[in-house]
Amino acid sequence: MTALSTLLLLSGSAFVLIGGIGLLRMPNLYTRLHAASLTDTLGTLLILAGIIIQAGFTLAAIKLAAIALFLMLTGPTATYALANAALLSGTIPNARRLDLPPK
Amino acid sequence: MELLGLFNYWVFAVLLMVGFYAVIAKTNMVKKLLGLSIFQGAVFLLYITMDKVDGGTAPIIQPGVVDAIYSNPLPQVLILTAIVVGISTTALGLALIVRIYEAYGTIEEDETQRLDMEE
Amino acid sequence: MTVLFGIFLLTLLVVVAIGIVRAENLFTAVMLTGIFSLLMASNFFVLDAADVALTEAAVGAGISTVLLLGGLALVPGREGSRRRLHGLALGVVSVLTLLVVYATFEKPRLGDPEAPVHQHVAPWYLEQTPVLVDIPNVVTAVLGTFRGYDTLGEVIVVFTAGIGVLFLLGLPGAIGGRKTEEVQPGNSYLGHHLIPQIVGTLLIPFILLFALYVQFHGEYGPGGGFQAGAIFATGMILYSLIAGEREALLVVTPKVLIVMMASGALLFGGVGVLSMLLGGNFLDYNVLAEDPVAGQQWGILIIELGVGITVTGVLLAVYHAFAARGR
Amino acid sequence: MYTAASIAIFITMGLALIRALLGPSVYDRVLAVNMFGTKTVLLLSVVAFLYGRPDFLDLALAYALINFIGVLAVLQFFENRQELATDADEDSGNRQKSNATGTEPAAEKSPR
Repeated sequence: MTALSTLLLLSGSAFVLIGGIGLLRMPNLYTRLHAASLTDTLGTLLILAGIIIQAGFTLAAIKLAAIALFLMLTGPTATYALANAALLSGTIPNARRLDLPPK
Repeated sequence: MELLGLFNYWVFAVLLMVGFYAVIAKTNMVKKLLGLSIFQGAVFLLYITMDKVDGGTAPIIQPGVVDAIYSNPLPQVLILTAIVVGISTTALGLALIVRIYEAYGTIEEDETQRLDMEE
Repeated sequence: MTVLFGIFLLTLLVVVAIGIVRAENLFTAVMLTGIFSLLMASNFFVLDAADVALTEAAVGAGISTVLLLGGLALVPGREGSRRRLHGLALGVVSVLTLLVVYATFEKPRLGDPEAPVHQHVAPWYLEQTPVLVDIPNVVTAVLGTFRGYDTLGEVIVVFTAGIGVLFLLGLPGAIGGRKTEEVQPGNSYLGHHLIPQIVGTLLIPFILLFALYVQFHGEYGPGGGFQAGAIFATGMILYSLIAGEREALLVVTPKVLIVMMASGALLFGGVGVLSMLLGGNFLDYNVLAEDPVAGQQWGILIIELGVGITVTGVLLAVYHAFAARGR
Repeated sequence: MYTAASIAIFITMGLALIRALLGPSVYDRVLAVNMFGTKTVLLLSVVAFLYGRPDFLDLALAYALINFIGVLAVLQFFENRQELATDADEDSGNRQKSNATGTEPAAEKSPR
């Protein structure tokens, strides 16, 4: 049981860290959004699941589950709204700045 | 290690003065207001730093735990109310800035002073 | 380990503060203020001040960003004169920083149990709260009864600041000439975006429920009227963002908000007067029930409710004052 | 174990902060602030267990509920104030240079 929660916590931490690096290193807004939002949801879920296993069946576990639920609702929504607003404001996904070979 | 125990106070000093710099050197009034709220945050930090006791925990008495060490509740009470008062007074300052903008057409302090002199 | 956590968070705090002062775009400064508040709350939590951290969370995460944006929507968003570093001010500030740092060498180090601040009334509060009030949260006990005058004063200050904002900006339907019907209906941005709208609508009941939990659980865990008021106001602001300014003003009308602002503070003061009428001192809750301890608990419950009502009323009214002025 | 997780979260907070300071567009900053918010929720949950006081999860719950409103308010705000969102790119070279000095302390001190 402890091994499982350790595994969850560590993998969650790894995802969180990857998301942070992606947010900083990616070349433009949409790639940054991509890096940040996906790892954000997964890393959060894994870490919270790891803590829930440690907490056992208590009030704390229910609160953690509620936190996970709310983050799962709001995180992707915020990303969607952000990407949408950026697109409408005229920020165009730009392939050239990704250093892809020109077609 | 002994000196690291004073780190919080140093950060308090730096934050206080960063906020103070914004208040005295920036001409933009919104910036001055944000500087004031940094200043305010520094004071909050000073008080909350003082409440910490080694090995202690927040002053909410746990049932069945004897001899627990609790941090000092008094600074916490003072700052708890001060935070809500702080946001209300910030809103008041912001309302004043909005009215100044409507009257002068600018929120730069040097320009409002110039407009006052011209009258 | 905790010390290192604290040091890291504090370093970030300084970086953010400098970032706020340097930012030319005022909007950027407001965004960084949001991060400043998050870092502040984490710091408070690491320093064992759960109640304060909850207050900072309730105020800093929603209300303060929304209010600053509401104000910024009415004024220019950039700093006008791009003056470089102000030499004289920088000199004054540097000298003062060094002076304050010099003064800190006399201070007791972080967490010193022998520090003077822990010797005076604090041990008495911690010892006597279980005896005199019998609630677990000592912070709430000190806030409600031992320092009740102070809290009453703070509530009056919040009320006064709210009145000031309303007199400066007006509130359609209550203060100033505008009627609620003149506010532009509907919502420009979220009206076209179904997903944020639905998710926001789903969240509102949970936020209001959580506010009630914080309000009435404040004697047992972190929480109380100040935090609950801020969270409740945030929930209603979310409704206003989703449904539109005019629609929100029709749900909780401005007149109701004004009554809430006043009645919470009056409820607080009324408890004080009631305890005087029953033969005690002002805000002496012992006389409110047969048993002094039960009287204290009743007193705290009622005054926290008063605080919650006033804070909700003031923050919501202030938000509407800013939001309705632009429409 | 909680310590390892909190260190990962701390580093991510630092990275998000650098992105918030660098920009360059306003949406990058909003994204960074949003990420900083979720990381704070995680940090508060982990530290609550690290301290052995799980009753303090209320704080994390408060952030999980409220943080979303900031993003919505920002997007609403930009509906009317497009000029603030876009002109950050005009002087982005200048801006990045001026901000780079502002972020040096973070890069310098975060490994400690």
